[in-house]
Amino acid sequence: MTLIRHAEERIAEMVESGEVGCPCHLYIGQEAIAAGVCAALTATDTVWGGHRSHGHYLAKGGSLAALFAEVLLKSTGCAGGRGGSMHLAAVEVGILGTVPIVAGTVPLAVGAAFAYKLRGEDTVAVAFFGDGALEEGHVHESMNLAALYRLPLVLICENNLYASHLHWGERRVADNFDRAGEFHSVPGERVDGNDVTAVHAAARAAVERARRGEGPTLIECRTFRWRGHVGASFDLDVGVERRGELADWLPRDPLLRVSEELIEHGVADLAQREQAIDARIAGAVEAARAAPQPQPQPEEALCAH
Amino acid sequence: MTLIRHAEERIAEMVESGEVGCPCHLYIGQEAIAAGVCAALTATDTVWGGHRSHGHYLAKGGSLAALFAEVLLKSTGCAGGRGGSMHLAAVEVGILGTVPIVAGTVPLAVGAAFAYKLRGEDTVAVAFFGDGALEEGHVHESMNLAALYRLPLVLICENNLYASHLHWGERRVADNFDRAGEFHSVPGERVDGNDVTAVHAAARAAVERARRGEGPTLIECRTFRWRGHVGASFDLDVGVERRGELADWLPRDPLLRVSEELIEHGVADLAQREQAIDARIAGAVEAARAAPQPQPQPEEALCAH
Amino acid sequence: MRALTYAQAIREAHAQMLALDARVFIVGQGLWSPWYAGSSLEGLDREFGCARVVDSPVSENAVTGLAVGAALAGLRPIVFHPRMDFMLLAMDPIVNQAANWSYLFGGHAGNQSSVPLVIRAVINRGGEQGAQHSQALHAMFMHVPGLKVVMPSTPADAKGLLMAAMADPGPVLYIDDRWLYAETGEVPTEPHTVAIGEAAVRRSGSDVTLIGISWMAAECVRAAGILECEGVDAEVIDLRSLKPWDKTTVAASVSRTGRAVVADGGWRTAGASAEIAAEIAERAFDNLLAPVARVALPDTPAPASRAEERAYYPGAEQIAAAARALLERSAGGLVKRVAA
Amino acid sequence: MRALTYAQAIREAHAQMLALDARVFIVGQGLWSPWYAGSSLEGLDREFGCARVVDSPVSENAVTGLAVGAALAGLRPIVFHPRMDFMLLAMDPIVNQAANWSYLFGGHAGNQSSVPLVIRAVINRGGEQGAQHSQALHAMFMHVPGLKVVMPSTPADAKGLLMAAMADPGPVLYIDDRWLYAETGEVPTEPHTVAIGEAAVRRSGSDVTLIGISWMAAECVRAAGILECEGVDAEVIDLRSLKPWDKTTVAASVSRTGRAVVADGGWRTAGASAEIAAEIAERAFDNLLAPVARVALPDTPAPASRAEERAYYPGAEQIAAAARALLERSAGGLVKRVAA
Ligand SMILES: Cc1ncc(C[n+]2csc(CCOP(=O)(O)OP(=O)(O)O)c2C)c(N)n1
Ligand SMILES: Cc1ncc(C[n+]2csc(CCOP(=O)(O)OP(=O)(O)O)c2C)c(N)n1
Ligand SMILES: [Mg+2]
Ligand SMILES: [Mg+2]
Repeated sequence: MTLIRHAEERIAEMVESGEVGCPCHLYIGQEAIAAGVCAALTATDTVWGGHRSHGHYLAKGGSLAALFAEVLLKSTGCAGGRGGSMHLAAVEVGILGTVPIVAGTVPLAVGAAFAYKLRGEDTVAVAFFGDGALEEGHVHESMNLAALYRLPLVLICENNLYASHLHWGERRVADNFDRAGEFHSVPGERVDGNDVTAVHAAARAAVERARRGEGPTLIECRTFRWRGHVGASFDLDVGVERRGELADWLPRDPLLRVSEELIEHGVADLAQREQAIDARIAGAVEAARAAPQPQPQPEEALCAH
Repeated sequence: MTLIRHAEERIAEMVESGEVGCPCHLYIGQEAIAAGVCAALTATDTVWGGHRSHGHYLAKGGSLAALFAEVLLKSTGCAGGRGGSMHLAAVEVGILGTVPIVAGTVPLAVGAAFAYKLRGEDTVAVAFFGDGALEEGHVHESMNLAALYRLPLVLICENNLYASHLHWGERRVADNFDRAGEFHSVPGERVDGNDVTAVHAAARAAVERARRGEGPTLIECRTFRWRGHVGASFDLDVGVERRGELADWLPRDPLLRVSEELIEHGVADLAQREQAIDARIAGAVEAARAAPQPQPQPEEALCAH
Repeated sequence: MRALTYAQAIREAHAQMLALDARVFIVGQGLWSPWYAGSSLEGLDREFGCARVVDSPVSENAVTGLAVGAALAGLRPIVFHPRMDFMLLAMDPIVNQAANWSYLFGGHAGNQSSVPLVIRAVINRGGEQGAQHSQALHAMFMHVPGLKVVMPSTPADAKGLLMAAMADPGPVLYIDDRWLYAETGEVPTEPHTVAIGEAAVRRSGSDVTLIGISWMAAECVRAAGILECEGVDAEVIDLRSLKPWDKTTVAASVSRTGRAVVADGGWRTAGASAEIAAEIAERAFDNLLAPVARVALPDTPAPASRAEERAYYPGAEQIAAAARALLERSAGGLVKRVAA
Repeated sequence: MRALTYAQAIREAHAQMLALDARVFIVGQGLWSPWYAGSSLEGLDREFGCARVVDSPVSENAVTGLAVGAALAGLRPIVFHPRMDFMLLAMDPIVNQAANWSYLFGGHAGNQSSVPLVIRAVINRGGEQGAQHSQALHAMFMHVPGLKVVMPSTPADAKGLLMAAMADPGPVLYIDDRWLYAETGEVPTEPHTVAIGEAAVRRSGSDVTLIGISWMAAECVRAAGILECEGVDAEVIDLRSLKPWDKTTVAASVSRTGRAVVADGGWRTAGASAEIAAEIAERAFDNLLAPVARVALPDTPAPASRAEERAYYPGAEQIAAAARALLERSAGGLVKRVAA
């Protein structure tokens, strides 16, 4: 979680300085979700994400250097510098892909789960998506398919209350996100998305259920993003004023809770650990800066697509 | 209801004889739904349907002659002979359109309801669709929009247990169709779709609720189609064998129940009334046969589209 | 008349239509925030109320269907898609429903089953956004009977074509390009319409005809400037409408110049440039001095990095180069084909 | 080799692929009933089990997305759309996702993020089904980089292109036409592939080249028969693959004959015929004796009545007429353009 936070704060600086040009949707404030869920997964389990997926990528074990390189559109990036922040993949550690079409990867995660089941593997697929994604009809289609075929799928709805500038109350009537799958027989649960222990416990139960062949589960993780919808600033960029809400959420910092617990448990070298993380980040940034840009391919090669 | 039944039996004969060439999806067995719902509507209220909409069209007051003409693709048809059985409209009596893309008109009905509300009218829009349509994601999107904007919309799910050859149990886990809108705050109710009184009562309540500005309601009308998914035959055409089920449903004939009640209430001229209906049908068929086909338009005129 | 930016012109058209006709409303994503639509819709919610300027859930299909149904029920909707890429989720209401509806129910535009709908889609690319946030898909819609497609390149046309789209009895797809939002130009103060289907000759010339669409029409004007310095006199036609498009004006020009470059911001294969090139080759057959040249995107998804973006998107330089190549190929000036 | 119908050949390809490769599965609507797919999938569920031959709910978008995800997870899916019209609901997984994916994640086909997917779509029209059940939308997909598109017209190709589509590392759209299902022809008994991107010359000739796609390729063969009786020697090219398409073979033929008719079962404007005509006009410019003729659907939705259907769908007669018109226009035989 600290890695995610610090890496993103570094990215935020690079966005503000203009060094990073691609659109970056920061995960700051939501780190407990990726961390808690991915800790419940094996290396072969797979995750799918969206536009706000730096956290998913790092929590699942994606290379830090390849993240910075991708955000800088370098050929050493995890998408070869052809995607940018919204397009992360690291197939070798089970990050099958994150793309910025809202809810676009949800049916794909269903397909991966379908593959695991057909092959008789006990691998689990995890779809991360936002509260806004539940407004896309194919998420409901997907839940029906997953339930009907009893697929090893875990649906993580990261409810940060907003879809870009619109609060959920401007987009739907009821605050019942955890029940989004009920009609399709996908059981749901709400957890405090800023409590990594709670997220982890719920994810572990859902993953185990999936591995037992009992089908998909939806977990609504209630959280809040600290920064704006896109970019580094604190949300003044989309014409909404969320200062009051943010003030309520800042004390619920998911990292703070963990640090407190760690200290309680006698872990004393927190500062040292943070320093090590920052050193890794600095190294990743340097490597990314030094890496070459992808070469514009001659049309011939591109046309092979 | 008798009109719908007899008209469709006539169409079935004309399909079997080859006189009708366009695909016809017969409503026989489901008549109580259209009749019960449309009896709860004013002339200005509007209905939207799908591929199996002869019943909706006639119950809402569509011209019998224009139906037969349309099925025979004549220029006097209710779609000018450019649509056929699956494309019925009669704007003057509030039939805004039926088309064969499953669930295609559900968002359109939402739009009509949106128009009535924006103009401050107390008109209600009704969307008829099948159990299969609930598998299309945009029906769920539509329910959310209708609930969010509190639109005067009534959603009639005609659950005849099958979507073409597939029983609902092959398409979803739970038999909870009446709760399809729950997540989106659309209240639902299940009624016996073969009981015109029950359908009518539920529809009236939903229509009144809509007129009061309280938003959309979903009514699941449980029923069974007697004929095959398409065409005149008794369901041997799509590779499924439903003889047993059909035997259970035949005694629950919606018309039989009504006749019995009418007789109980001392209405004695049933036979005479049926004769009058048959005479109207015969007249409509003759008129349709005599009518001209639409003229292939010169490309110029068509290109105006 | 006064100078407005392209984005301001779009906003003004919306505001005037909302003010003049109570049936008009806008629905789509991003209407209550400048984030999605730039300044092209700014403040309309405050001016006309959130009941008529409706920022919607992330439900492209049903929201577009809502607009189709509202049109059939007598309103005059504008459904807004802040990116064309997202509109792919709404192909059913656009193609299956809106485009077919009036034909299906009677076969003539202006009947009771017309769909008086404006679908507004924004091409929003560049800026390292990557392949899913870069697509210019106008050719797909140009192919669909029952739809009209307009793509303005100037502020005046941005306003005039939007108002014309609204006045049309059928569904019209109005496509604007974020790259044009800051362009300025004179725009009539009063409501005005630009006839759908009529191209504009932006510059008269005798050596070669440059035919551009939207952003690429602006690039054609720049290319003509480059060519002028080299002594080449280019005619520039801004197509403005893609369906129907102005075959007469284009064919007449090419018949005169004998050379044509078609410049389109979509992919080359089966793109708008193919249709235009094919039609020119047919109509100006006897007068063509060289094959019609097409300047379009390579047949690959969009890259993300700035360097690759620069290589990917052609502009005035590529158009000028294509024109030069045509002139070299047919250096001798006007040469008529000799028929037997 | 033995004679099979087109539908039987499709079924055989499916059966052999299911038998040979445990990663192969089919998902879509109508797999457990002959109603949707005719005999082209008949009995596969009984032969290979319902876990690998999956008849799906009416959820085009998510079902197609499922296939994309399964491909990325190592399976070899065939997602089946019994009508192209319905597939419009699946544009996001096809265009935004499958077509862009491998480029987005590395930029070269065959990388770990390739999508080895076959999307099978059926053109199913005629029979008074009306405009929403008649659309042939292949041109839309031909436009999309990252997708391949094949459209067989013979039983042998129906089998060979399906197996080639499956062997391809990227997403391939395979389009078959119900009007061809009863056509019979020799089909190799063993698994066989037909190279994607290679046209087939169905008949050699010297006066005019008829280029057809799918059903219209069969009509071109018939048109050549008609023309033969009139002393006209037509070459017939069956395009087979639409993307990539065989520009070399077509251009070489037209350069020889000097005349080309492009016959396509889609709408004319911005259709496949536009791309092919534009490319011919460019590549065979110096040898063309007359403008390339296009025989395609008029730019209107499909009508329903049998009489109007007959007028709407062109066939061998219209192709032959177009060829005759070309010959009249350039009656003097081969006339070379005189360059200055
Ligand atoms: C299909 C589609 N529609 C619209 C958008 C524009 N868009 C980008 S992010 C976003 C909001 C998503 O909200 P949510 O799912 O809650 O995720 P969050 O940003 O809160 O993490 C929208 C609407 C998109 N990318 N894709
Ligand atoms: C978008 C779309 N997908 C698939 C079809 C094919 N189709 C026609 S009717 C039908 C079944 C519909 O079932 P249901 O909604 O229950 O209506 P019913 O036929 O039972 O009245 C299907 C799948 C279609 N017409 N449209
Ligand atoms: Mg959110
Ligand atoms: Mg049904």
